[in-house]
Amino acid sequence: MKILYFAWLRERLNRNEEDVAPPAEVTTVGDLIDWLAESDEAATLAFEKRHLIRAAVDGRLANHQTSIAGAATVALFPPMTGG
Amino acid sequence: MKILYFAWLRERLNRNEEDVAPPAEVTTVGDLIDWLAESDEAATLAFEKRHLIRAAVDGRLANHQTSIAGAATVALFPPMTGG
Amino acid sequence: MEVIVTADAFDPGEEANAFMARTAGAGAAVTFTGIVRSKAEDPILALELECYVELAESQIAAILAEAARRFSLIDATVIHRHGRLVPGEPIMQVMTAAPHREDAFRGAQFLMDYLKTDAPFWKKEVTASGERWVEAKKEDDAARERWE
Amino acid sequence: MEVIVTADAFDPGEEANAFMARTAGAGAAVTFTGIVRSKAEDPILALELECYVELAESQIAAILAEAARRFSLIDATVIHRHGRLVPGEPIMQVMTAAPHREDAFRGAQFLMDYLKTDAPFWKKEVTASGERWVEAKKEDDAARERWE
Repeated sequence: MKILYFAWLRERLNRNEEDVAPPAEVTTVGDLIDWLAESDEAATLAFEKRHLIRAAVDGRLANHQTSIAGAATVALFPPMTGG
Repeated sequence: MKILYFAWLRERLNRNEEDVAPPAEVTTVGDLIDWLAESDEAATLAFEKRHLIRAAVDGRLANHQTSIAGAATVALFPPMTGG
Repeated sequence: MEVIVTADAFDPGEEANAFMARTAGAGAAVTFTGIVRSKAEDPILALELECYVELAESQIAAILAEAARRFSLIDATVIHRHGRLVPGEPIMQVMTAAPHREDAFRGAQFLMDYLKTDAPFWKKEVTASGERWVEAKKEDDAARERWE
Repeated sequence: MEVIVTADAFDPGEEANAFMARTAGAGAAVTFTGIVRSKAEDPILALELECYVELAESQIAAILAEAARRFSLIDATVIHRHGRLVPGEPIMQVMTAAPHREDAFRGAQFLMDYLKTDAPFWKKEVTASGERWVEAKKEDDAARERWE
Protein backbone atom coordinates (compact mmCIF):
# COMPACT_ATOMS: atom_id res chain seq x y z
CA MET A 1 0.00 0.00 0.00
CA LYS A 2 1.37 3.38 -1.01
CA ILE A 3 1.00 6.30 1.41
CA LEU A 4 1.27 9.90 0.14
CA TYR A 5 2.01 12.81 2.47
CA PHE A 6 1.39 16.50 1.85
CA ALA A 7 2.17 19.91 3.37
CA TRP A 8 3.41 20.01 6.98
CA LEU A 9 2.76 16.30 7.41
CA ARG A 10 5.16 15.63 4.52
CA GLU A 11 7.71 18.04 6.03
CA ARG A 12 7.52 16.61 9.53
CA LEU A 13 7.87 13.05 8.26
CA ASN A 14 10.54 14.16 5.80
CA ARG A 15 9.10 12.02 3.02
CA ASN A 16 6.61 12.47 0.15
CA GLU A 17 5.51 8.86 0.10
CA GLU A 18 6.30 5.37 1.30
CA ASP A 19 5.22 1.81 0.74
CA VAL A 20 3.84 0.06 3.79
CA ALA A 21 2.26 -3.29 4.62
CA PRO A 22 -0.03 -2.73 7.61
CA PRO A 23 -1.19 -5.82 9.56
CA ALA A 24 -4.68 -7.26 9.03
CA GLU A 25 -6.21 -5.50 12.06
CA VAL A 26 -5.55 -2.08 10.44
CA THR A 27 -8.84 -1.74 8.55
CA THR A 28 -9.68 1.99 8.52
CA VAL A 29 -7.95 5.31 7.86
CA GLY A 30 -8.00 5.93 11.61
CA ASP A 31 -6.32 2.58 12.30
CA LEU A 32 -3.71 3.38 9.67
CA ILE A 33 -2.91 6.75 11.27
CA ASP A 34 -2.50 5.10 14.69
CA TRP A 35 -0.31 2.37 13.22
CA LEU A 36 1.88 4.83 11.25
CA ALA A 37 2.24 7.02 14.36
CA GLU A 38 4.03 4.14 16.09
CA SER A 39 6.71 3.83 13.35
CA ASP A 40 9.21 6.16 14.97
CA GLU A 41 9.54 9.36 17.00
CA ALA A 42 9.13 11.68 14.00
CA ALA A 43 5.89 9.90 13.09
CA THR A 44 4.57 10.05 16.65
CA LEU A 45 5.14 13.81 16.62
CA ALA A 46 3.81 14.33 13.08
CA PHE A 47 0.55 12.49 13.81
CA GLU A 48 0.15 14.01 17.28
CA LYS A 49 -2.80 16.22 16.27
CA ARG A 50 -4.66 13.22 14.93
CA HIS A 51 -7.96 15.10 14.47
CA LEU A 52 -6.27 17.45 11.98
CA ILE A 53 -5.28 14.67 9.60
CA ARG A 54 -7.42 14.45 6.45
CA ALA A 55 -7.28 11.55 4.01
CA ALA A 56 -8.06 10.33 0.53
CA VAL A 57 -8.34 6.63 -0.30
CA ASP A 58 -7.59 5.72 -3.91
CA GLY A 59 -8.20 9.29 -5.03
CA ARG A 60 -11.43 9.95 -3.11
CA LEU A 61 -11.76 12.13 -0.01
CA ALA A 62 -12.27 9.94 3.04
CA ASN A 63 -12.61 10.22 6.79
CA HIS A 64 -11.09 8.31 9.69
CA GLN A 65 -13.85 5.69 9.53
CA THR A 66 -13.31 4.94 5.83
CA SER A 67 -12.16 1.39 5.08
CA ILE A 68 -8.75 0.87 3.50
CA ALA A 69 -9.46 -2.73 2.54
CA GLY A 70 -7.88 -3.38 -0.87
CA ALA A 71 -6.74 0.25 -1.24
CA ALA A 72 -3.68 0.86 -3.41
CA THR A 73 -3.04 4.46 -2.32
CA VAL A 74 -3.90 6.38 0.83
CA ALA A 75 -3.07 10.09 0.98
CA LEU A 76 -2.73 11.82 4.36
CA PHE A 77 -2.61 15.60 4.76
CA PRO A 78 -3.59 18.59 6.92
CA PRO A 79 -6.83 20.57 6.33
CA MET A 80 -6.82 22.04 2.83
CA THR A 81 -6.18 25.74 2.26
CA GLY A 82 -6.76 26.25 -1.46
CA GLY A 83 -8.95 28.75 -3.25
CA MET B 1 -38.65 74.75 -16.42
CA LYS B 2 -37.25 72.09 -18.73
CA ILE B 3 -38.90 68.66 -18.77
CA LEU B 4 -36.97 65.63 -20.07
CA TYR B 5 -38.74 62.44 -21.17
CA PHE B 6 -37.25 58.97 -21.58
CA ALA B 7 -38.15 55.52 -22.97
CA TRP B 8 -41.81 54.79 -23.69
CA LEU B 9 -42.89 58.06 -22.10
CA ARG B 10 -40.72 59.92 -24.63
CA GLU B 11 -42.13 57.81 -27.47
CA ARG B 12 -45.78 58.25 -26.46
CA LEU B 13 -45.35 62.00 -26.10
CA ASN B 14 -43.26 62.10 -29.27
CA ARG B 15 -40.74 64.51 -27.73
CA ASN B 16 -37.44 64.30 -25.84
CA GLU B 17 -37.93 67.48 -23.89
CA GLU B 18 -39.97 70.64 -23.64
CA ASP B 19 -39.99 73.95 -21.79
CA VAL B 20 -43.02 74.54 -19.62
CA ALA B 21 -44.22 77.18 -17.18
CA PRO B 22 -46.53 75.45 -14.72
CA PRO B 23 -48.85 77.65 -12.58
CA ALA B 24 -47.96 78.41 -8.96
CA GLU B 25 -50.22 75.70 -7.50
CA VAL B 26 -48.07 73.01 -9.21
CA THR B 27 -45.58 72.46 -6.37
CA THR B 28 -44.61 68.75 -6.49
CA VAL B 29 -43.61 66.14 -9.07
CA GLY B 30 -47.07 64.61 -8.67
CA ASP B 31 -48.74 67.97 -9.34
CA LEU B 32 -46.54 68.41 -12.41
CA ILE B 33 -47.52 64.99 -13.80
CA ASP B 34 -51.22 65.79 -13.32
CA TRP B 35 -50.79 69.19 -14.95
CA LEU B 36 -48.81 67.80 -17.92
CA ALA B 37 -51.40 65.02 -18.38
CA GLU B 38 -53.99 67.68 -19.17
CA SER B 39 -51.93 69.21 -22.03
CA ASP B 40 -53.47 67.12 -24.82
CA GLU B 41 -54.84 63.66 -25.62
CA ALA B 42 -51.38 62.13 -26.20
CA ALA B 43 -50.28 63.37 -22.78
CA THR B 44 -53.42 62.06 -21.06
CA LEU B 45 -52.69 58.63 -22.53
CA ALA B 46 -48.95 58.75 -21.86
CA PHE B 47 -49.43 59.63 -18.17
CA GLU B 48 -52.36 57.25 -17.70
CA LYS B 49 -50.38 54.79 -15.54
CA ARG B 50 -49.34 57.58 -13.19
CA HIS B 51 -47.90 55.24 -10.54
CA LEU B 52 -45.33 53.97 -13.08
CA ILE B 53 -43.82 57.40 -13.66
CA ARG B 54 -40.45 57.94 -11.98
CA ALA B 55 -38.74 61.32 -11.74
CA ALA B 56 -35.49 63.17 -11.18
CA VAL B 57 -35.42 66.83 -10.10
CA ASP B 58 -32.27 68.73 -11.08
CA GLY B 59 -30.37 65.50 -11.53
CA ARG B 60 -31.45 63.74 -8.32
CA LEU B 61 -33.90 60.83 -8.14
CA ALA B 62 -37.20 62.05 -6.71
CA ASN B 63 -40.67 60.78 -5.93
CA HIS B 64 -44.16 62.20 -6.53
CA GLN B 65 -44.01 64.15 -3.25
CA THR B 66 -40.73 65.88 -4.10
CA SER B 67 -40.95 69.66 -4.42
CA ILE B 68 -40.20 71.23 -7.79
CA ALA B 69 -39.90 74.74 -6.34
CA GLY B 70 -37.06 76.51 -8.14
CA ALA B 71 -36.17 73.43 -10.20
CA ALA B 72 -34.52 74.02 -13.58
CA THR B 73 -34.94 70.49 -14.94
CA VAL B 74 -37.39 67.70 -14.16
CA ALA B 75 -36.93 64.33 -15.85
CA LEU B 76 -39.86 61.92 -16.13
CA PHE B 77 -39.48 58.28 -17.11
CA PRO B 78 -40.73 54.70 -16.63
CA PRO B 79 -39.16 52.30 -14.10
CA MET B 80 -35.49 51.77 -14.93
CA THR B 81 -34.30 48.54 -16.53
CA GLY B 82 -30.53 48.88 -16.62
CA GLY B 83 -27.86 46.53 -15.38
CA MET C 1 -13.71 54.16 -7.86
CA GLU C 2 -14.58 54.67 -11.50
CA VAL C 3 -17.83 55.14 -13.46
CA ILE C 4 -17.82 54.70 -17.23
CA VAL C 5 -21.11 55.39 -19.04
CA THR C 6 -20.40 55.03 -22.73
CA ALA C 7 -21.85 54.31 -26.16
CA ASP C 8 -18.63 52.49 -27.10
CA ALA C 9 -17.96 48.77 -26.90
CA PHE C 10 -15.54 47.58 -24.22
CA ASP C 11 -13.38 44.50 -23.78
CA PRO C 12 -14.49 42.72 -20.57
CA GLY C 13 -11.24 40.84 -19.95
CA GLU C 14 -9.04 43.81 -20.74
CA GLU C 15 -11.06 45.98 -18.33
CA ALA C 16 -10.82 43.31 -15.62
CA ASN C 17 -7.05 43.11 -16.04
CA ALA C 18 -6.70 46.89 -15.92
CA PHE C 19 -8.87 46.98 -12.79
CA MET C 20 -6.82 44.31 -11.03
CA ALA C 21 -3.55 45.98 -12.06
CA ARG C 22 -4.54 49.19 -10.26
CA THR C 23 -5.86 47.40 -7.17
CA ALA C 24 -2.83 46.51 -5.11
CA GLY C 25 -3.35 44.63 -1.87
CA ALA C 26 -6.61 42.93 -2.78
CA GLY C 27 -6.83 39.20 -2.26
CA ALA C 28 -10.15 38.93 -4.07
CA ALA C 29 -11.59 40.43 -7.24
CA VAL C 30 -15.10 39.81 -8.56
CA THR C 31 -16.27 40.74 -12.04
CA PHE C 32 -19.87 40.60 -13.17
CA THR C 33 -20.55 40.97 -16.89
CA GLY C 34 -24.07 41.43 -18.24
CA ILE C 35 -24.41 40.17 -21.81
CA VAL C 36 -27.14 40.73 -24.42
CA ARG C 37 -29.11 37.51 -24.44
CA SER C 38 -31.24 36.16 -27.26
CA LYS C 39 -33.49 33.19 -26.48
CA ALA C 40 -33.77 30.56 -29.22
CA GLU C 41 -37.58 30.52 -28.89
CA ASP C 42 -37.83 34.31 -29.05
CA PRO C 43 -34.75 35.75 -30.77
CA ILE C 44 -33.91 39.42 -30.68
CA LEU C 45 -32.00 41.31 -33.37
CA ALA C 46 -30.72 44.02 -31.08
CA LEU C 47 -31.03 45.61 -27.67
CA GLU C 48 -31.38 49.38 -27.58
CA LEU C 49 -30.33 50.99 -24.31
CA GLU C 50 -31.58 54.46 -23.66
CA CYS C 51 -29.78 56.43 -20.97
CA TYR C 52 -30.06 59.67 -19.04
CA VAL C 53 -26.29 60.05 -19.01
CA GLU C 54 -25.77 62.80 -16.40
CA LEU C 55 -28.09 61.12 -13.90
CA ALA C 56 -26.59 57.68 -14.65
CA GLU C 57 -23.12 58.96 -13.84
CA SER C 58 -24.13 60.60 -10.58
CA GLN C 59 -26.35 57.69 -9.49
CA ILE C 60 -23.70 55.07 -10.18
CA ALA C 61 -21.08 57.15 -8.36
CA ALA C 62 -23.39 57.32 -5.32
CA ILE C 63 -24.09 53.56 -5.42
CA LEU C 64 -20.35 52.84 -5.71
CA ALA C 65 -19.55 55.01 -2.69
CA GLU C 66 -22.21 53.21 -0.66
CA ALA C 67 -20.95 49.78 -1.76
CA ALA C 68 -17.35 50.69 -0.88
CA ARG C 69 -18.44 51.84 2.56
CA ARG C 70 -20.62 48.82 3.33
CA PHE C 71 -18.26 46.12 2.09
CA SER C 72 -14.83 47.69 2.76
CA LEU C 73 -13.99 47.56 -0.93
CA ILE C 74 -10.47 48.57 -1.89
CA ASP C 75 -11.76 49.60 -5.30
CA ALA C 76 -14.80 49.20 -7.55
CA THR C 77 -15.66 50.15 -11.11
CA VAL C 78 -18.89 50.17 -13.11
CA ILE C 79 -18.92 50.25 -16.91
CA HIS C 80 -22.35 50.60 -18.55
CA ARG C 81 -23.06 50.95 -22.23
CA HIS C 82 -25.97 52.64 -23.96
CA GLY C 83 -27.04 52.66 -27.59
CA ARG C 84 -27.66 49.72 -29.90
CA LEU C 85 -26.13 46.34 -28.96
CA VAL C 86 -26.40 42.92 -30.56
CA PRO C 87 -26.76 39.51 -28.84
CA GLY C 88 -23.53 38.32 -27.24
CA GLU C 89 -22.21 41.85 -26.64
CA PRO C 90 -21.38 42.89 -23.07
CA ILE C 91 -23.87 45.47 -21.77
CA MET C 92 -22.18 46.32 -18.54
CA GLN C 93 -19.57 45.22 -16.07
CA VAL C 94 -19.14 45.61 -12.34
CA MET C 95 -15.76 44.99 -10.74
CA THR C 96 -14.97 44.87 -7.02
CA ALA C 97 -11.78 44.27 -5.10
CA ALA C 98 -11.51 43.51 -1.39
CA PRO C 99 -9.10 41.82 1.02
CA HIS C 100 -11.49 38.85 1.33
CA ARG C 101 -13.81 37.08 -1.07
CA GLU C 102 -17.11 37.51 0.78
CA ASP C 103 -16.92 41.32 0.63
CA ALA C 104 -15.93 41.31 -3.03
CA PHE C 105 -18.90 39.05 -3.86
CA ARG C 106 -21.41 40.94 -1.75
CA GLY C 107 -20.19 44.31 -3.03
CA ALA C 108 -20.71 43.19 -6.62
CA GLN C 109 -24.18 41.80 -5.86
CA PHE C 110 -25.17 44.98 -4.06
CA LEU C 111 -24.01 47.08 -7.01
CA MET C 112 -25.94 44.94 -9.47
CA ASP C 113 -29.15 45.02 -7.44
CA TYR C 114 -29.01 48.81 -7.15
CA LEU C 115 -28.05 49.36 -10.78
CA LYS C 116 -31.06 47.33 -11.89
CA THR C 117 -33.54 49.55 -10.10
CA ASP C 118 -31.78 52.90 -9.58
CA ALA C 119 -29.66 53.62 -12.66
CA PRO C 120 -31.49 55.49 -15.45
CA PHE C 121 -31.22 53.02 -18.35
CA TRP C 122 -34.12 51.63 -20.33
CA LYS C 123 -33.91 48.53 -22.50
CA LYS C 124 -35.83 48.03 -25.72
CA GLU C 125 -35.69 44.70 -27.55
CA VAL C 126 -35.74 44.79 -31.34
CA THR C 127 -37.20 41.62 -32.85
CA ALA C 128 -38.12 40.57 -36.39
CA SER C 129 -41.76 41.38 -35.58
CA GLY C 130 -41.19 44.75 -33.94
CA GLU C 131 -39.87 46.51 -30.87
CA ARG C 132 -40.80 46.22 -27.21
CA TRP C 133 -39.67 47.95 -24.03
CA VAL C 134 -38.37 45.58 -21.37
CA GLU C 135 -40.55 45.81 -18.26
CA ALA C 136 -39.05 46.31 -14.82
CA LYS C 137 -39.12 43.06 -12.82
CA LYS C 138 -40.63 42.62 -9.38
CA GLU C 139 -37.71 40.30 -8.52
CA ASP C 140 -35.33 43.18 -9.08
CA ASP C 141 -37.17 45.32 -6.54
CA ALA C 142 -37.13 42.39 -4.12
CA ALA C 143 -33.40 41.81 -4.71
CA ARG C 144 -32.70 45.43 -3.94
CA GLU C 145 -34.83 45.44 -0.82
CA ARG C 146 -32.72 42.79 0.90
CA TRP C 147 -30.00 45.43 1.39
CA GLU C 148 -32.27 48.02 3.05
CA MET D 1 -17.24 22.59 -17.68
CA GLU D 2 -13.46 22.84 -17.46
CA VAL D 3 -10.86 22.19 -14.74
CA ILE D 4 -7.36 23.55 -15.15
CA VAL D 5 -4.84 22.66 -12.41
CA THR D 6 -1.52 24.06 -13.51
CA ALA D 7 1.90 25.27 -12.41
CA ASP D 8 1.82 27.89 -15.18
CA ALA D 9 0.75 31.51 -14.85
CA PHE D 10 -2.55 32.47 -16.53
CA ASP D 11 -4.02 35.75 -17.78
CA PRO D 12 -7.26 36.41 -15.83
CA GLY D 13 -8.86 38.70 -18.41
CA GLU D 14 -7.91 36.55 -21.36
CA GLU D 15 -9.37 33.49 -19.64
CA ALA D 16 -12.58 35.39 -18.84
CA ASN D 17 -12.93 36.47 -22.46
CA ALA D 18 -12.33 32.93 -23.74
CA PHE D 19 -14.90 31.62 -21.24
CA MET D 20 -17.54 34.14 -22.32
CA ALA D 21 -16.82 33.49 -26.00
CA ARG D 22 -17.68 29.81 -25.60
CA THR D 23 -20.77 30.45 -23.46
CA ALA D 24 -23.52 31.43 -25.89
CA GLY D 25 -26.92 32.31 -24.48
CA ALA D 26 -25.79 33.47 -21.05
CA GLY D 27 -27.03 36.82 -19.83
CA ALA D 28 -24.73 36.83 -16.83
CA ALA D 29 -21.09 35.90 -16.26
CA VAL D 30 -19.29 36.07 -12.90
CA THR D 31 -15.53 35.80 -12.50
CA PHE D 32 -13.79 35.46 -9.16
CA THR D 33 -10.02 35.90 -9.09
CA GLY D 34 -7.97 35.05 -6.01
CA ILE D 35 -4.74 37.05 -5.85
CA VAL D 36 -1.60 36.60 -3.72
CA ARG D 37 -1.87 39.25 -1.06
CA SER D 38 0.94 40.78 0.95
CA LYS D 39 0.02 42.92 3.94
CA ALA D 40 2.16 46.02 4.50
CA GLU D 41 2.52 45.19 8.20
CA ASP D 42 3.51 41.58 7.49
CA PRO D 43 4.88 41.28 3.95
CA ILE D 44 5.42 37.96 2.24
CA LEU D 45 8.02 37.24 -0.43
CA ALA D 46 6.16 34.38 -2.04
CA LEU D 47 3.27 31.96 -1.65
CA GLU D 48 4.03 28.30 -2.24
CA LEU D 49 1.05 26.18 -3.20
CA GLU D 50 1.39 22.47 -2.76
CA CYS D 51 -1.14 20.32 -4.62
CA TYR D 52 -2.26 16.73 -4.90
CA VAL D 53 -2.93 17.13 -8.59
CA GLU D 54 -4.95 14.01 -9.43
CA LEU D 55 -7.26 14.50 -6.45
CA ALA D 56 -7.56 18.25 -7.15
CA GLU D 57 -8.72 17.56 -10.68
CA SER D 58 -11.32 15.00 -9.69
CA GLN D 59 -12.53 17.02 -6.67
CA ILE D 60 -12.92 20.22 -8.66
CA ALA D 61 -14.73 18.35 -11.45
CA ALA D 62 -17.19 16.97 -8.86
CA ILE D 63 -17.73 20.40 -7.27
CA LEU D 64 -18.31 21.93 -10.72
CA ALA D 65 -20.90 19.32 -11.61
CA GLU D 66 -22.72 19.94 -8.33
CA ALA D 67 -22.63 23.73 -8.85
CA ALA D 68 -23.96 23.40 -12.40
CA ARG D 69 -26.83 21.24 -11.17
CA ARG D 70 -27.76 23.46 -8.22
CA PHE D 71 -27.60 26.80 -10.00
CA SER D 72 -28.55 25.88 -13.58
CA LEU D 73 -25.20 27.07 -14.85
CA ILE D 74 -24.73 27.11 -18.61
CA ASP D 75 -21.01 26.70 -18.08
CA ALA D 76 -18.36 27.00 -15.38
CA THR D 77 -14.59 26.81 -15.27
CA VAL D 78 -12.05 26.60 -12.44
CA ILE D 79 -8.38 27.44 -12.94
CA HIS D 80 -6.09 26.80 -9.97
CA ARG D 81 -2.34 27.22 -9.87
CA HIS D 82 0.22 25.45 -7.76
CA GLY D 83 3.92 26.10 -7.22
CA ARG D 84 5.64 29.34 -6.20
CA LEU D 85 3.74 32.60 -6.72
CA VAL D 86 4.61 36.19 -5.83
CA PRO D 87 2.32 38.92 -4.39
CA GLY D 88 -0.06 40.32 -7.00
CA GLU D 89 -0.16 37.11 -9.04
CA PRO D 90 -3.53 35.41 -9.61
CA ILE D 91 -3.76 32.14 -7.67
CA MET D 92 -7.00 30.88 -9.07
CA GLN D 93 -10.09 31.88 -10.98
CA VAL D 94 -13.68 30.67 -10.97
CA MET D 95 -16.01 31.57 -13.85
CA THR D 96 -19.72 30.92 -14.08
CA ALA D 97 -22.31 31.68 -16.74
CA ALA D 98 -26.07 31.54 -16.30
CA PRO D 99 -29.18 33.03 -17.86
CA HIS D 100 -29.67 35.27 -14.79
CA ARG D 101 -27.30 37.05 -12.45
CA GLU D 102 -28.34 35.49 -9.14
CA ASP D 103 -27.44 31.97 -10.29
CA ALA D 104 -24.12 33.11 -11.74
CA PHE D 105 -23.24 34.83 -8.44
CA ARG D 106 -24.39 31.99 -6.20
CA GLY D 107 -22.71 29.38 -8.39
CA ALA D 108 -19.39 31.21 -8.10
CA GLN D 109 -19.75 31.62 -4.32
CA PHE D 110 -20.62 27.95 -3.91
CA LEU D 111 -17.57 26.92 -5.95
CA MET D 112 -15.30 29.17 -3.89
CA ASP D 113 -16.62 27.92 -0.56
CA TYR D 114 -16.13 24.28 -1.59
CA LEU D 115 -12.72 24.87 -3.14
CA LYS D 116 -11.50 26.43 0.10
CA THR D 117 -12.30 23.35 2.18
CA ASP D 118 -12.43 20.43 -0.27
CA ALA D 119 -9.72 20.96 -2.90
CA PRO D 120 -6.31 19.51 -1.98
CA PHE D 121 -4.10 22.59 -2.03
CA TRP D 122 -1.93 23.81 0.84
CA LYS D 123 -0.53 27.32 1.10
CA LYS D 124 2.82 28.19 2.61
CA GLU D 125 3.85 31.80 3.07
CA VAL D 126 7.51 32.67 2.59
CA THR D 127 8.58 35.73 4.56
CA ALA D 128 11.92 37.40 5.24
CA SER D 129 12.00 35.68 8.64
CA GLY D 130 11.02 32.21 7.46
CA GLU D 131 8.21 30.07 6.17
CA ARG D 132 4.81 29.22 7.64
CA TRP D 133 1.91 27.04 6.56
CA VAL D 134 -1.39 28.90 6.25
CA GLU D 135 -3.90 27.47 8.69
CA ALA D 136 -7.39 26.46 7.61
CA LYS D 137 -9.96 29.02 8.75
CA LYS D 138 -13.07 28.28 10.78
CA GLU D 139 -14.94 30.87 8.66
CA ASP D 140 -14.25 28.77 5.58
CA ASP D 141 -15.88 25.73 7.17
CA ALA D 142 -18.83 27.91 8.19
CA ALA D 143 -19.10 29.38 4.67
CA ARG D 144 -19.20 25.92 3.22
CA GLU D 145 -21.78 24.69 5.68
CA ARG D 146 -24.37 27.22 4.55
CA TRP D 147 -24.84 25.18 1.35
CA GLU D 148 -25.47 21.84 3.12
